[in-house]
Amino acid sequence: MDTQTQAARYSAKDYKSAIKPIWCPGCGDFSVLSALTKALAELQLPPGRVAVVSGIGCSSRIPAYTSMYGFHGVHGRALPTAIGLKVARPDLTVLVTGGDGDGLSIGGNHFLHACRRNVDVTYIIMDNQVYGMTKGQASPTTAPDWEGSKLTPEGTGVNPFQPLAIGLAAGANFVARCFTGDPNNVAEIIVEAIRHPGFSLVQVLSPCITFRPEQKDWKRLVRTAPVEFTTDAARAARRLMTDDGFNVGKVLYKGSREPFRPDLGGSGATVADLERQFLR
Amino acid sequence: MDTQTQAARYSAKDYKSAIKPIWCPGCGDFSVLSALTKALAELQLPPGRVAVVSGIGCSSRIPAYTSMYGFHGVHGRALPTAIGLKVARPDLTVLVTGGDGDGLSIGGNHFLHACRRNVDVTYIIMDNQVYGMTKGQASPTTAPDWEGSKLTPEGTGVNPFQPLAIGLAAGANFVARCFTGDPNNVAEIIVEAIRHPGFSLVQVLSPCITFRPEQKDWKRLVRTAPVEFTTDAARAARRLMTDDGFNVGKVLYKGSREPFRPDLGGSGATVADLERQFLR
Amino acid sequence: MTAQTVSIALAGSGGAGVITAGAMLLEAASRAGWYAYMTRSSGPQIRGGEAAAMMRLSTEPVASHDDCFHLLVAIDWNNVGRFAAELPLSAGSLVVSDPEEGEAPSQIGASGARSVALPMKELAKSIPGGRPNMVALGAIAALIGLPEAPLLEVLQKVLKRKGEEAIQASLDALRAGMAAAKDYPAVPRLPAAETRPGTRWSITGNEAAGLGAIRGGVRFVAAYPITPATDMLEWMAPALAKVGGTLVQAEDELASINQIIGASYGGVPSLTATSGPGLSLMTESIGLAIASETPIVVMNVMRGGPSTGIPTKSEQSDLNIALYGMHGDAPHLVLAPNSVTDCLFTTQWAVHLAEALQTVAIVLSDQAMGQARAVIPRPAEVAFLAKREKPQLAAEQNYQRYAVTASGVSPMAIPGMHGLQYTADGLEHNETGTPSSHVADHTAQLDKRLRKLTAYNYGDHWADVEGEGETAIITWGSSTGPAREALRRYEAGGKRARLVSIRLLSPVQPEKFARALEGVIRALVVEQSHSGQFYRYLRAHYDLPRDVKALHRPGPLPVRPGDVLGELASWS
Amino acid sequence: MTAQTVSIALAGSGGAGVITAGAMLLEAASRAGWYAYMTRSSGPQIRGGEAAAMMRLSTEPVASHDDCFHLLVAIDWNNVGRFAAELPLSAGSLVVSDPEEGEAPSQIGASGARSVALPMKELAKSIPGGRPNMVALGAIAALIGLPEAPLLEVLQKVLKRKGEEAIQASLDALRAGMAAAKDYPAVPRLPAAETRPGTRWSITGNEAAGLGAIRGGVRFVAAYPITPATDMLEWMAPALAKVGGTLVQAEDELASINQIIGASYGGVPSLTATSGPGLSLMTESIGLAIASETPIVVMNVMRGGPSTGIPTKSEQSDLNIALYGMHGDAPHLVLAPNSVTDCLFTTQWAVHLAEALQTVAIVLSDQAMGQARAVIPRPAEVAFLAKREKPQLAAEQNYQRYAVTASGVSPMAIPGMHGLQYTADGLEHNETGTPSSHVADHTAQLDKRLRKLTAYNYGDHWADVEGEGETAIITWGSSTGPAREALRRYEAGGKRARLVSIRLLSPVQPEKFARALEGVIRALVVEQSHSGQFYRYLRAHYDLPRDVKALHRPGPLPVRPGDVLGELASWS
Ligand SMILES: Cc1ncc(C[n+]2csc(CCOP(=O)(O)OP(=O)(O)O)c2C)c(N)n1
Ligand SMILES: Cc1ncc(C[n+]2csc(CCOP(=O)(O)OP(=O)(O)O)c2C)c(N)n1
Ligand code: SF4
Ligand code: SF4
Ligand SMILES: [Mg+2]
Ligand SMILES: [Mg+2]
Repeated sequence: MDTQTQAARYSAKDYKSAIKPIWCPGCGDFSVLSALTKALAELQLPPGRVAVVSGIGCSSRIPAYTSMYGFHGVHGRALPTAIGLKVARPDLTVLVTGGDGDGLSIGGNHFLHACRRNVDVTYIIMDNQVYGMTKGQASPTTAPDWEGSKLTPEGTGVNPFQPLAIGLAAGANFVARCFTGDPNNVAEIIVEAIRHPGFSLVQVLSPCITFRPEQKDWKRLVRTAPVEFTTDAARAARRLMTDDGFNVGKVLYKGSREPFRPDLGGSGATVADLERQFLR
Repeated sequence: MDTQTQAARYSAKDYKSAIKPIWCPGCGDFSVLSALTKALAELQLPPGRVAVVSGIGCSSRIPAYTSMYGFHGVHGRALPTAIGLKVARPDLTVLVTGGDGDGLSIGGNHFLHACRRNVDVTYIIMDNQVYGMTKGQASPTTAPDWEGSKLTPEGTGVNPFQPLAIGLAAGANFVARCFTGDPNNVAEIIVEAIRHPGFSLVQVLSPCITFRPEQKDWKRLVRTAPVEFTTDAARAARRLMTDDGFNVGKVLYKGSREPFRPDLGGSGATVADLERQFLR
Repeated sequence: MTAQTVSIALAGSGGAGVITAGAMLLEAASRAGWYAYMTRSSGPQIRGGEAAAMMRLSTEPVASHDDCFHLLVAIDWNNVGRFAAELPLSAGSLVVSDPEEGEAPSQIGASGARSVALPMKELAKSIPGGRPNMVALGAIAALIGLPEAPLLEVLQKVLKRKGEEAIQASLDALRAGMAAAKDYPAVPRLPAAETRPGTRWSITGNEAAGLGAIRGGVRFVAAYPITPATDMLEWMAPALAKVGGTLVQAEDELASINQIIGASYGGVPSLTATSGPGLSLMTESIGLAIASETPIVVMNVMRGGPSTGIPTKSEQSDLNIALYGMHGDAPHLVLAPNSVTDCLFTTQWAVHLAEALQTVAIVLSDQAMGQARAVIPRPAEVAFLAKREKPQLAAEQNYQRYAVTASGVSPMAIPGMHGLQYTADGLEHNETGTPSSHVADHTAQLDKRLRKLTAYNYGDHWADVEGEGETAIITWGSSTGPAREALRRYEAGGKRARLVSIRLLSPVQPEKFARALEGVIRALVVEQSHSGQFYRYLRAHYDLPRDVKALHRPGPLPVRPGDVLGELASWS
Repeated sequence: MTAQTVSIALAGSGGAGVITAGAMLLEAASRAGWYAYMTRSSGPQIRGGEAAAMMRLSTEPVASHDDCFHLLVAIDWNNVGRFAAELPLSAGSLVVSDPEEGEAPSQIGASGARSVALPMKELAKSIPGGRPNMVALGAIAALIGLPEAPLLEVLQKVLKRKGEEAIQASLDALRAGMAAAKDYPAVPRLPAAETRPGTRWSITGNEAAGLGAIRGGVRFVAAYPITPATDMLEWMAPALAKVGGTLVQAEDELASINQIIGASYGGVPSLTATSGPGLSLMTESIGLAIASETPIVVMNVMRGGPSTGIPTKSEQSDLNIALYGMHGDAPHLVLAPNSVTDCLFTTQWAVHLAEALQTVAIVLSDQAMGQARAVIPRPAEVAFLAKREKPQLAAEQNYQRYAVTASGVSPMAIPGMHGLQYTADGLEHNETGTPSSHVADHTAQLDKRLRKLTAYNYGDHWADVEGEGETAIITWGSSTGPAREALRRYEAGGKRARLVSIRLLSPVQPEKFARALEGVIRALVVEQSHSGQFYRYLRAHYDLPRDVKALHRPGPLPVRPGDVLGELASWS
């Protein structure tokens, strides 16, 4: 279906659409959008051969802001949509973008199973530790004592998830964390994630300026992860279980499991061949 | 609501109902049922104060085979049902029983969030690495090369989950594995799990004689876990990530996080007090 | 010009404070002894998008918007064009805008409304700490005859924490607006009213529903945030904690519905609130609650559909899923409040019925009603409380949880009651609860689950029926307000008609309906859906007169009294 | 006694091999030139529960069971009482049972059927390797006139791998049964038929649906196992792999429906199959496919409801959720095959329509039809293939994915097509796909999504219409077989009636329906649901004659021709 013939060089802005984001001024998601477009320019992937799939949330609005094929589905179901697309169309590059609520709360089961199934898609989870779109409720990554939501006025009283630790335990093949404060680094990591075969998980700390104004401090709290990536999942797990969530800028784990990619070539049989078994 | 007055001693059979299980002769679930009733006799919990909640599957049929309060809900949703019950009725002992499909496939998200929320329920997951009830399809714990299902005739091609590793990464407070070949050990572990405050996860290897006849070999494959439990989640995670799934008979991790238990005492306010805010 | 009612829209971009100003106007109006109704419209942005507060003030209780606004005050025109259709004006309307902001969007101009310029920004700038929305509020007050005193009270209350200076600045801005508006063309002025503090409530539909639930006995709520149900939950969370209950924010709607099923199985009346997408996810487990006879209440605050649709705007298009969305034959209760005030009664009644009948009650509210704030007469106490039939301890040697009784209701044991243990089941079962696939058990249980609903006496609450004559308006939910107003106007024109607003949508009440329609030869069905869901539902279950017209339109535009009146008029 | 049709039930506990013997009988009958229809009933146990093979053999194609069984052979009586209601007998029936097994359950005895003793176990024991089910099969063959030759062929085929000895043992057992039955009271014997190998198919409804899907162009399936849909998927998995497609077993139904939406967005016709509980979980995302105009096919093989209900038994009670189960106004296709054979056509047509109209097609089959095996005339080829309208590359400078067209169908770009990138959205959107909450966009898109369905020409396939006269039987799905047979009998009695079996349930076809019912003054509505879902649906959308009777009953008992005939008779 590819009809591209010219060998033009794409620049980052070729991956942006003309639609103005509905995001609040200063929202971290702007940086993710620009890092993403930079990454694609680096990879020189034709926009018509890339699909960006998302669920619902502020962060999940990204697809329409790009010039690629986009699918803005329902809340929490971006991963299966992307997996179906990639399995049926292995020739495409498939990215998934979304929030911590979308991916880890309502979408948690698909997150687990995407890590396990290891289809070659790149999942960029924009973590702001809050539900932005619905005006500020606690998410699975929110600290237990955050009292900013009227729904949990005393805090949630539950420990936050460490998405990378869970992803790793569930079998994710590539695990990285970065911060919107350094969009070039985010772009680099996205490039690496897309290049890596199988399911790649990228957690981007992306502040919500409106409902978590204290996240402006993240730029002071983050540090470049003091370690290089490992290919030993057990080691990576141990690291991540004690990590405070602020080690950023690095790929933390790379596995070498074969991606899930069913053969679509068929056996040469026709439908008439299938019918023969019923004949009497 | 408790109306028990007598201080009778309960024996294991007092926890069994008269209903004949629909299980296949030789199914591992029989042992789980008898281990469960033994454990309750050990704890001397009045059957009327215990609730057993399950989803759908062969294993999920357990509640009706006991003499306790039972809730046989829909596929995959036993954990939230149990959590709602326990939060609303903290005076009850609440157990959850079910299969690997029910808990880790369709129920995966609730599994994650139950580990995180840490409500004081005991979750007994009867793992036979197959969907028994629907006549033998691969489950999330099935090996990738198992070709016994017509739905995945070439095997699933996906790595199995290690439920305990995931549970731990998600925050489970008590993690154990045992095997139906040693029902007394299963009973002991259930006793310990019920006694442990917060969410306790017990994986019981429970063979499916009909669709996984090769699981008869499990009695030769399992071994008593060569380690004692740890209270260090990172260490436990590392162990579990390299474990082959056959280390049984032991509690592997015990945490000390406070269970989630909202105060139901109220502030003494009446409904009329609430109404005052609307008055003009 | 003195009128009984005036309609005002205040529009501007997100930061302009139109919602704040609208809320203050409402509060002041209530202090002035008026009744009020306010809805809001906002754009997709979280922050900084356009917004409008749409208000109606009146000397009598009001439950709907008018056909158009007498007064539109636009602090700016940013994107107001986007929802111009929601701001109908007539040639008699007055548009007040800031000359700095240039021309009104074409749709506004096209209305032929009179217009005047009010330099809100300039006036505000001249007052240290002054804000344009306060200037606008002052102008509105002057135009509609709202005295300064109640406004000042509200300012003092709202800005208490900001200190005297802030209050003074706002007051100055208000006065600047009032002064400027002195010579503007007139809009309806409301007469001064008797003020009797303590006789009114100011409440939103979502708050009223939350309160109704708690009044009815709900003490456990589990939910997942979703617009426009979230604010009901946000009101309930601290309220429950005060009266000895709790609200759990669950990981998704599948968890929330099953948590409340678990809590209710434990004997605690339980509720969840959601909107269309969440309701869709809940239907499997709603079926479980029906089959296992576990009472729960599901509040669905409808928004524009299908799919994610239009989360912030209203529509009555979840009727079908509420009635028919479960697989299998799964009879249950569906109720719909028909005004902000009625959110209180209907939700409380829903809790009562769900508990009495051990089934699911789905309550259909909508964004317009749920997020509307109204100043209403103080609602009456209602006697409906949760009361579940429980087995008599001693008598029950052989307890049968699903005993086939004449009423269809079987006494329900609660965990903790000794000797009455049973297993609740979503599989078809026999009377004791043991799974069964026998024809006889299936039929007996299907029969009893239906019978308990149909045999129950719902009294007069099934519908609001009023008026007389051969013409009927049949409607439900938030379309009732405009329909009722149309009826009043129709009657004022010397004609007669009846209004039937159905509160109990399921189970159907064919005999009561027939009685309500006795002598009716033509009916107008009014609803806010694209496909006429309510009309089809009526056809399916009720005998309608030969001559039926269906006025059905999708959201987000509300049905207006004039639309209804127009249809009625076209008949005669 | 020579007849055109004979009905046989073979019952016994799980290990007794009744299903195997039944399948062999069917296979042999097809080789003998007969047509056949077989359903099965089984208990809740995975292994060792009771089971029955219920068969009807005939010289003409058969699509339903008869009113009762001519012959019941019970290898044992273990728990047969549990589904005695599913095994109706009359005084003319013959019951063959093993004297070792004692008395028949009371319900069987109460039928007044004649009975004979066949010592199946004893006879089997006397033959090394002999099994009682083969003795039973021999007795059946002798009684109904099935020659030995085709049975031997089947034995040889089935037992090939077990070797000559096993074949001989089974043959000896068969012959022992044949010999014993020689002098039994007669049951209907079928006349010998012409055998023309290669002109018949032996297929189940689920297999036919799977084949129809693949014929229509489906190449991607994602699903989660659920009874009674699993065997359709199990047939499709290897079949897809052969023709260049794939089936993914997903983690749950939410994943499966969204996987197929993703694959279809990628241009590959896609399907999922499920049953009631799974369909409930899918409705939110079905709404997404409708709103984003992504074609998909959802096969729902109905079972007893509500909730987990009765997984292994049939019912037509998911009509409501299929029609109305989505939130918002979400028009889509609902189709229902009305026989095992029609599962092929209707599923193929569903794929074609979903793709042509870029929407969701829900196909409603049921356990009885899906798991029934039938020997049928070889089905015709059908021209319906998936064909999605795609934009013309060059022309589309300003591609509008959701362009408002006259037909309502907008050309759909597929990822990989350059320069036509767009974002599909479940939020309401404008023509380009950008989210919008404008009234005008909402209305235009709601209109087009409805228009594309209503404007399409579905030809004559919307229903099977046959017969004439003033009486009509209106039905759907698997109730069609018995209704059609009732019509035949009615006509054989010299009376006239029409049959309207609706295949296209949504969108409704009021004009075609009116034409089909021209001159009809009374109608009998036939369906297998407790609440009469189909009857209510007809009332909601169609004009029915004044005089309407509704024959609606829950599963698991199928509607029988005699039930329908009885209702017709009670009119005249
Ligand atoms: C089924 C369903 N439930 C709830 C919602 C409401 N909802 C929309 S976005 C959202 C959370 C968004 O949070 P996150 O994914 O973290 O994204 P953010 O806005 O923070 O970027 C919720 C609860 C919905 N759209 N659908
Ligand atoms: C929503 C839904 N989907 C699918 C099913 C069908 N189903 C019933 S049990 C089951 C799997 C059971 O597997 P597991 O939980 O491992 O239990 P086991 O039978 O092996 O003990 C499935 C898929 C269902 N009942 N409901
Ligand atoms: S609410 Fe938060 S996450 Fe959403 S756009 Fe605004 S800043 Fe970003
Ligand atoms: S199918 Fe397997 S899991 Fe189910 S009862 Fe039989 S042996 Fe047990
Ligand atoms: Mg977020
Ligand atoms: Mg299992």
